[in-house]
Amino acid sequence: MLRIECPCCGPRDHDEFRYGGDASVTRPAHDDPDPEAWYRYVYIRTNPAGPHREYWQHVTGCRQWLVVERDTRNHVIASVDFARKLRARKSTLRKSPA
Amino acid sequence: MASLTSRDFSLSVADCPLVQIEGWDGTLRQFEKSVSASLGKKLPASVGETVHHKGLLIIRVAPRRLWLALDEGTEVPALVVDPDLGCSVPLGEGRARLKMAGPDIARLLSGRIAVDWHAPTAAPGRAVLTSFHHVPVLFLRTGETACELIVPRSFARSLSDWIAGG
Amino acid sequence: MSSNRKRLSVGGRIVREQPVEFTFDGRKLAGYRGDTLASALLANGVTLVGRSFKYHRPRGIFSAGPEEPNALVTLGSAGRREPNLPATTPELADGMVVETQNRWPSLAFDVQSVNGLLAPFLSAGFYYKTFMGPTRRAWMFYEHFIRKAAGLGRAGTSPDPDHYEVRHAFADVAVVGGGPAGLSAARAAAAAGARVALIEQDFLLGGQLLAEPSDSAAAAWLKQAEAELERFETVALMKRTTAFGSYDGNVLGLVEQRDPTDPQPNGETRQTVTMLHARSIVFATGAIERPMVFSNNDRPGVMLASAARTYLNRFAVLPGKKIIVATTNDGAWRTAFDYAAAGAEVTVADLRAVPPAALAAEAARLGVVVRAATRIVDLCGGHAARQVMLNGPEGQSWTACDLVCVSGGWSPTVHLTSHLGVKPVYRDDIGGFVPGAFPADRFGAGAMLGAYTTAAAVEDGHRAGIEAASFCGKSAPAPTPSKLDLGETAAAPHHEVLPAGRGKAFVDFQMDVTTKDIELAHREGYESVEHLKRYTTLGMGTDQGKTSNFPAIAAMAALRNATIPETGTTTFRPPYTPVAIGALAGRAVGHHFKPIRRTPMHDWHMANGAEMLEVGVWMRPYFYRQSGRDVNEAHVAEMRTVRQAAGLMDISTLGKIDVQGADAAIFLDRVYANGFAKLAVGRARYGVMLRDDGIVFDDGTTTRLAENRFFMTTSTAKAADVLSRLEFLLDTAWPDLRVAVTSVSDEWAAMSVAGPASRAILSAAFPDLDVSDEALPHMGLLESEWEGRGLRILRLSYSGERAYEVYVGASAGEQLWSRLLEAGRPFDLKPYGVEALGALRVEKGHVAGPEIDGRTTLDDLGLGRMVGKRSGFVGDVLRGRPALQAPNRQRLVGLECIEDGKRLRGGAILFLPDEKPYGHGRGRVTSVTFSPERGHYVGLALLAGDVASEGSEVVAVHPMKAETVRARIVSPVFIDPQGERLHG
Amino acid sequence: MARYSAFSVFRNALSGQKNWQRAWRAAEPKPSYDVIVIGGGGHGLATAFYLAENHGIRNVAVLEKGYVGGGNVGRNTTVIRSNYLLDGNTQFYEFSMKLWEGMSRALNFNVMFSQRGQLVTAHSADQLDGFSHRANIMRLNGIDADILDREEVRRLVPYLDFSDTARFPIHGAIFQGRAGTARHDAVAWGYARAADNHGVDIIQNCGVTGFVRDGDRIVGVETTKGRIGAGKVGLAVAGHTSVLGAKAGLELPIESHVLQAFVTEPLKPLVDHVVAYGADHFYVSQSDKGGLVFGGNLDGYNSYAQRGNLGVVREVAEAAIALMPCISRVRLLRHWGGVMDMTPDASPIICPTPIDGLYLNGGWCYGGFKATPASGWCFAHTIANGKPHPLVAAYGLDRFRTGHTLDEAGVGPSAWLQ
Ligand SMILES: Cc1cc2nc3c(=O)[nH]c(=O)nc-3n(C[C@H](O)[C@H](O)[C@H](O)COP(=O)(O)OP(=O)(O)OC[C@H]3O[C@@H](n4cnc5c(N)ncnc54)[C@H](O)[C@@H]3O)c2cc1C
Ligand SMILES: NC(=O)c1ccc[n+]([C@@H]2O[C@H](COP(=O)([O-])OP(=O)(O)OC[C@H]3O[C@@H](n4cnc5c(N)ncnc54)[C@H](O)[C@@H]3O)[C@@H](O)[C@H]2O)c1
Ligand SMILES: Cc1cc2nc3c(=O)[nH]c(=O)nc-3n(C[C@H](O)[C@H](O)[C@H](O)COP(=O)(O)O)c2cc1C
Ligand SMILES: [Zn+2]
Repeated sequence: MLRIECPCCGPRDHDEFRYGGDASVTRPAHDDPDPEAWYRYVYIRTNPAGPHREYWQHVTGCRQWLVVERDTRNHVIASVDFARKLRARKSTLRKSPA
Repeated sequence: MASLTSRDFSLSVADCPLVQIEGWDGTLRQFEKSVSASLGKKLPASVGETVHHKGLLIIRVAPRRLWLALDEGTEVPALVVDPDLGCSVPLGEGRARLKMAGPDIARLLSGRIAVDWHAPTAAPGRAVLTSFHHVPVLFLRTGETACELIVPRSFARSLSDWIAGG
Repeated sequence: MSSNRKRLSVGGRIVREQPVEFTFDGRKLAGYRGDTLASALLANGVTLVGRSFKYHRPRGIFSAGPEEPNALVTLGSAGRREPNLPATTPELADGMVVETQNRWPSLAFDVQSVNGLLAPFLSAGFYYKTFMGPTRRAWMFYEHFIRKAAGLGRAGTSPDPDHYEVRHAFADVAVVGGGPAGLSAARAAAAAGARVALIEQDFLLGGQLLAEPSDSAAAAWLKQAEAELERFETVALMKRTTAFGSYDGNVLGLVEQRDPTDPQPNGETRQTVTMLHARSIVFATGAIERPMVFSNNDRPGVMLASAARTYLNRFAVLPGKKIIVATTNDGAWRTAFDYAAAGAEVTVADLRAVPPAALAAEAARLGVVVRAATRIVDLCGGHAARQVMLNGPEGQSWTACDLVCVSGGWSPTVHLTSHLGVKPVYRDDIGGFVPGAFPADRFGAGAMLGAYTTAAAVEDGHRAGIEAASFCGKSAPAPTPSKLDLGETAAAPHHEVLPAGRGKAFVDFQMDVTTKDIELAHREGYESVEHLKRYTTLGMGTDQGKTSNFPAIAAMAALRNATIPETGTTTFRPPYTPVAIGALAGRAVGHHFKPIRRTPMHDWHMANGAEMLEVGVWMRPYFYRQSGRDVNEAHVAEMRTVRQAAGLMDISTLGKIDVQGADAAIFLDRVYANGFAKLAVGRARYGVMLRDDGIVFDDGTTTRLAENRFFMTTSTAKAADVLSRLEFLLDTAWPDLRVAVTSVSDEWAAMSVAGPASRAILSAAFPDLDVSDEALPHMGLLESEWEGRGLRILRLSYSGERAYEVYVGASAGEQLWSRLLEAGRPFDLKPYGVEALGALRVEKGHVAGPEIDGRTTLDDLGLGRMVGKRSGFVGDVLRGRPALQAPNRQRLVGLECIEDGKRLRGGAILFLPDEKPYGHGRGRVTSVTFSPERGHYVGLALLAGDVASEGSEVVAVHPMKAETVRARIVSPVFIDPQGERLHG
Repeated sequence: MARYSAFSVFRNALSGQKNWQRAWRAAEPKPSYDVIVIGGGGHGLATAFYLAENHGIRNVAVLEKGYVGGGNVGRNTTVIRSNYLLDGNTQFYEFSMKLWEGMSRALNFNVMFSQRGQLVTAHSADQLDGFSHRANIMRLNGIDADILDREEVRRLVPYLDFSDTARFPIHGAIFQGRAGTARHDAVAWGYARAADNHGVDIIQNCGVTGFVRDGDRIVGVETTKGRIGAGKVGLAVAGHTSVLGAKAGLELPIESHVLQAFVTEPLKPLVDHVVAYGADHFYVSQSDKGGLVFGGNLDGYNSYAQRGNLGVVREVAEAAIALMPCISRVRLLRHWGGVMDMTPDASPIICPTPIDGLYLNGGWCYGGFKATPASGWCFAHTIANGKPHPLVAAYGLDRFRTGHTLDEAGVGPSAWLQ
């Protein structure tokens, strides 16, 4: 079993979680009309053989969506964090004046 | 619903009066302040911690979510959550409380849920959200050889049968 | 006991006070508590135990552990029938029924042993080269016989009456293996303060120490070590427990055999599978001895040297009195010495030119004949060994014997450490593969690392135990390492070169793979070990080549003149030893396969004649028996009731989600294709969600309870998916929105009162509620309380009739259900099931599962207009892709059967009247029902837009029923197109 | 090539098997080839064979990073069926079925194609309706199909759970008599031998590490055995499609997931068909050697590790017992994994790519073994003619942009989020 260390619930078997796929693709804004952007978001995947940032939801636990960094070659997990936290950081980054 | 009592194990099923409150991202501090003020008790700090106060068991089930479980006979606390800080949902109709006790309980539970009976995170007074035969349940460690499972009502019989070995 | 004629009168670890009776192919035999089936058979002088896979050659007992390739038997009968069990593993138990397998009519006389004569033709992979004609289907003919000939034991065909458990366990340090290394590792780790689980597949701890005389220093040390470990409360001694697999996250899969001699604790459980979560693991799995390769080396009477020693010292069995010990290394000499001491006549044939002097001296002292630089080249004997041909400096000659003990060296047991994809690495000094690099939380100890003496194993185990404990932060001062030196030596083994002997020299005994087969595979280019394995089936038997893999690799290396590391090993896979499928399923069998989900009204349905139906994990009323003889009759009657009076339906299975927060309206506006921002408080709206790719995802109604609070319902099937999706969007895409979503599916019992009389029934049921059309218009909400529980009445219709959805606190569900039926009795209110529900919605032209099939768009379903000019909702952009807008896409239409005495059927394919019915047609019938209203069958269909003009005809072709039916394209709304009944 | 036949087996037996030749040469790379096929799996080898056999292109190399047949063709559960619903899929897989029916003779290698029939159980009237739809489409496309009721299923496979403790009672089944299994390794070896016989170089232990470009055209590959020139390059690396695609600068709608397979100890004949459980993820057949070969669902996360986890092992075992209680005491002998190239609509991709000289064959998900001959046939045609074979016209890369997806299961992209 993968053991995913939920930041608030502790280490759990991965069957407590729901997989959410590649977390490196960014979802276009809800009102982004660009078909290309949506096409890439929905379909295109880098699918690396190596470190992979991916979404998991602790669905039978705290129900938080997490971002897990895991090596697809050996399943070793390097980091786990709340998707919200990372997202927040990202957006603040974007907000900061260039 | 399967309830059973034998020399070394007892299982009973009870209702589970319960209110869920949740604070918004960003204003969590204020939310917690106001709630603990109106409950007159400090809230459990981290997920899995519980605080018992005036017939009310306060459980942190997620970073911004708390469950207020009422002991039998106690009234729902008159708790108004400021909509600018958070919200609340009653969940007391939809859950059942499976109460279990017995010397062999640790062994028995090990065949049901993936919780380490001896870990500090499962010590008496702790809560663990986990899954039981694919169903989300809340494990409450109530004593040395006693615990409860708060389970969705629609699964309560299937799960209690399973525990009782039916 | 007289029958135990090969049993010594003293010694061993058997309990002579406890005789155990069993039958072997019907023969009554007896052994003792502490025996394995194999030791009991040997004690009784049974040498012929099995038949080989391909040539049906007679086979005996070769080993004393799970590596056994030969002695496979079937235990038990009927539902308890268990084929292919190596006789060397099960603990002898009273009443054991043992049956030999892969022989007919009897073990001693097996007709198919003629295969042995055909052997020249049955060489490796011969079947790839023939059986190809005369016809294309020829193989089907040959396969029939080949399948019969193949296989080993026969499985039972009735269900297994026994129970199994799957459980979780946790430990700081897991130690796999209870030999000297494992024992001292466990001792050290426990002393350091760690919680330890010691896992041993055998029913006794000790490992190779059990092969030492029961009155030896080793035995004393073992006793002491076991006692010490038992004193720790923090140590779980798991005997009869095999670690079958090593998985990610330091999870070990364990399977525990129930102690056959004591039914407690939980004696009803035959086997328990444990998922052990360990913070660190010590692998002390030891090593497995290798056979030697010579002609007829598979005959009964040939045995691994360490096994022979185990039978002598652990089980007090003397399988032979005139024995040959053939070896490449020091270890096997101890077997020779012990047999000599037990009074056997012993010859040692050592491949090495000069065996160590110390051993030679001891041999002389015990009168053991030593022949250096000597090997066995052939063996003569049928059901037991009679003589072997020795070849050495003294030349070549037959020597009489009744037991041949072989040792081709040792192979560290590296299975578990390889399961995570770490390839083992070759060590020339020990002539074997040891584990590849260990990750930080895994350790090895003892023979599995090449520490081949007990002294080294004990010392090594101590070291590993301390390291593993300190990895978990447990480093209390360790005790002094206990010592145990048996004066073993482990000089580097001599490498055996394969003989080109006459007759068959076996490498894989069970799969009947000989040196000739390996040569053939090499000749034909199947020279990679993986090709060798797959072409010859080498190592693919129940023993997974535990004894045969290394000799095979060595042989192939020689043929390729490559080194052994260049040649490499095949991949080690779980399970280490085979695991019963039932054990892995545990208690999730029968009706517990998946948890059963019941609505609050479940008991009422059961008590009131409902025929129940599995819908996902839910149980729902299919129809009620009092409505009719079978579902067809009943559901039509139930439809009539709804249309003419009123029906009551349990809809508690709907997904229900509480949506709250300042931004709730904005949120719903984005997740639904149609708008919700402008929905008035106290009103409900039907909504459709799309997937990101623009395809319809789910539909349901959402009601605005308050400015910032909504009550969402989803389809039964999609409830969990919708919630996770909403949470996904909030957590990852729009964290700035202030919205909380919570499942309240279990909170509310839900029932629909549908039909002309529904309002009257409600006012009768709730005398003090105003349910007038003014107070509760279509799509309106009425919130109140009932019996102290929340009550929500929504005026919604699925059937097309005036209808209300009544939600009440789940604990009052059954009570309100009964109350409504009672209030409805004067109005002829009756309950109805999902079949009627489905039929009613078809009549009304509402889409459901069959239409929302994960490939249809809003426009396909005729719902496009819901969207209007909106944008910015999930799926908005990609639904605009050309293919999803194509005019010839299949879209929803109604169909009406226009041929008397015929009917429409779901799954029928649609063609134009003049078309040849071939290919994929123009569309298909998705849902049908007999319409009591129309008096004939009506259906919904998806039909190509360019031909879907109302009024024109299509032909519905259903080859499975050999039916062709003419139908007219009509509006999908078959009743009350103006929707007057909603208010009727 | 010395032909295989009953007679040759007999003759060689008399000469102690000494006169057999290599099934295919141990070839080392030439400086360049007309066509290089990357990937010595079923599809790559079949492609090379049909390039030579159908198009006379014989200056071809198959480059395999490991040993031939070591990928998914060597680790799959070998179910072969042509019961596809959607226009495009239906005809392609039936064409493949027809090629299977003649394969052993065409290759002069017995691939043990066993048309023992496959059935999928149905557990409600609605599910059976869905199956009828499928069966009707099959019949209307000239493919054999039948719908069985509960009693007919019981007669065919009495050992399934027909008791009243069954969690999901069996209602009926869909059955295809021509469906079955084949000896997976033999398929790889048979194509390798036949291709070699046409002069194709089969080069093992030769991993492709990059592409050689001349402007925006691909003119060769970098390998662990050095640079090799190529007129055209065909990619048929299944689970590793993204890895090589990235090296070529292709953006692909593919995720690699692990699927596990299982085999029990060898048993005397018990399961005479391919049986799939319609209420959950489990399907089983019995190999000619006697092992019950079965599988279930994906582990459910991206992986290149060729191994799965214990959770799925247990789920599959639970489903196995739910369908076949009688195998409770039968023991699991081995379980392993393979790396699936999953596309968003679970249908394959065979097409020329935007990159000149590079052709793509991938996205076979967990269903590409049955496609092996047709895939090789059509991919060879596509490479030879520079444009797709009509049977694979629907398998273009652009379908995701245009919306012409072929979603048999109707779960859509990223099923886990639906
Ligand atoms: C457990 C399991 C069960 C399955 N069950 C079925 C089934 O029942 N029915 C069915 O139809 N399908 C099934 N499949 C799917 C089927 O096996 C695959 O779709 C099909 O085999 C893929 O085509 P292939 O044979 O060419 O792939 P592969 O055999 O994987 O061939 C690809 C080859 O490319 C090689 N390669 C990769 N990278 C490089 C590189 N850089 N350089 C050189 N070579 C490279 C690999 O080593 C591999 O040999 C199953 C798959 C699995 C894993
Ligand atoms: N004569 C020789 O040349 C030679 C060679 C190797 C080993 N030995 C002897 O073997 C001993 C080495 O000690 P050791 O402790 O390293 O090995 P060991 O063989 O004594 O103990 C290993 C134990 O691990 C158990 N085991 C293996 N795999 C298991 C699994 N998957 N699950 C549960 N249990 C499992 C075995 O049943 C065995 O009891 C010494 O006594 C040494 O003399 C001798
Ligand atoms: C159809 C089929 C049948 C198999 N039968 C057996 C078997 O009887 N015994 C065995 O040990 N392995 C069997 N295997 C599994 C292989 O040993 C091997 O595990 C699989 O091909 C994956 O290769 P790998 O484990 O080397 O990675 C079988 C595999 C397949 C695909
Ligand atoms: Zn969590």
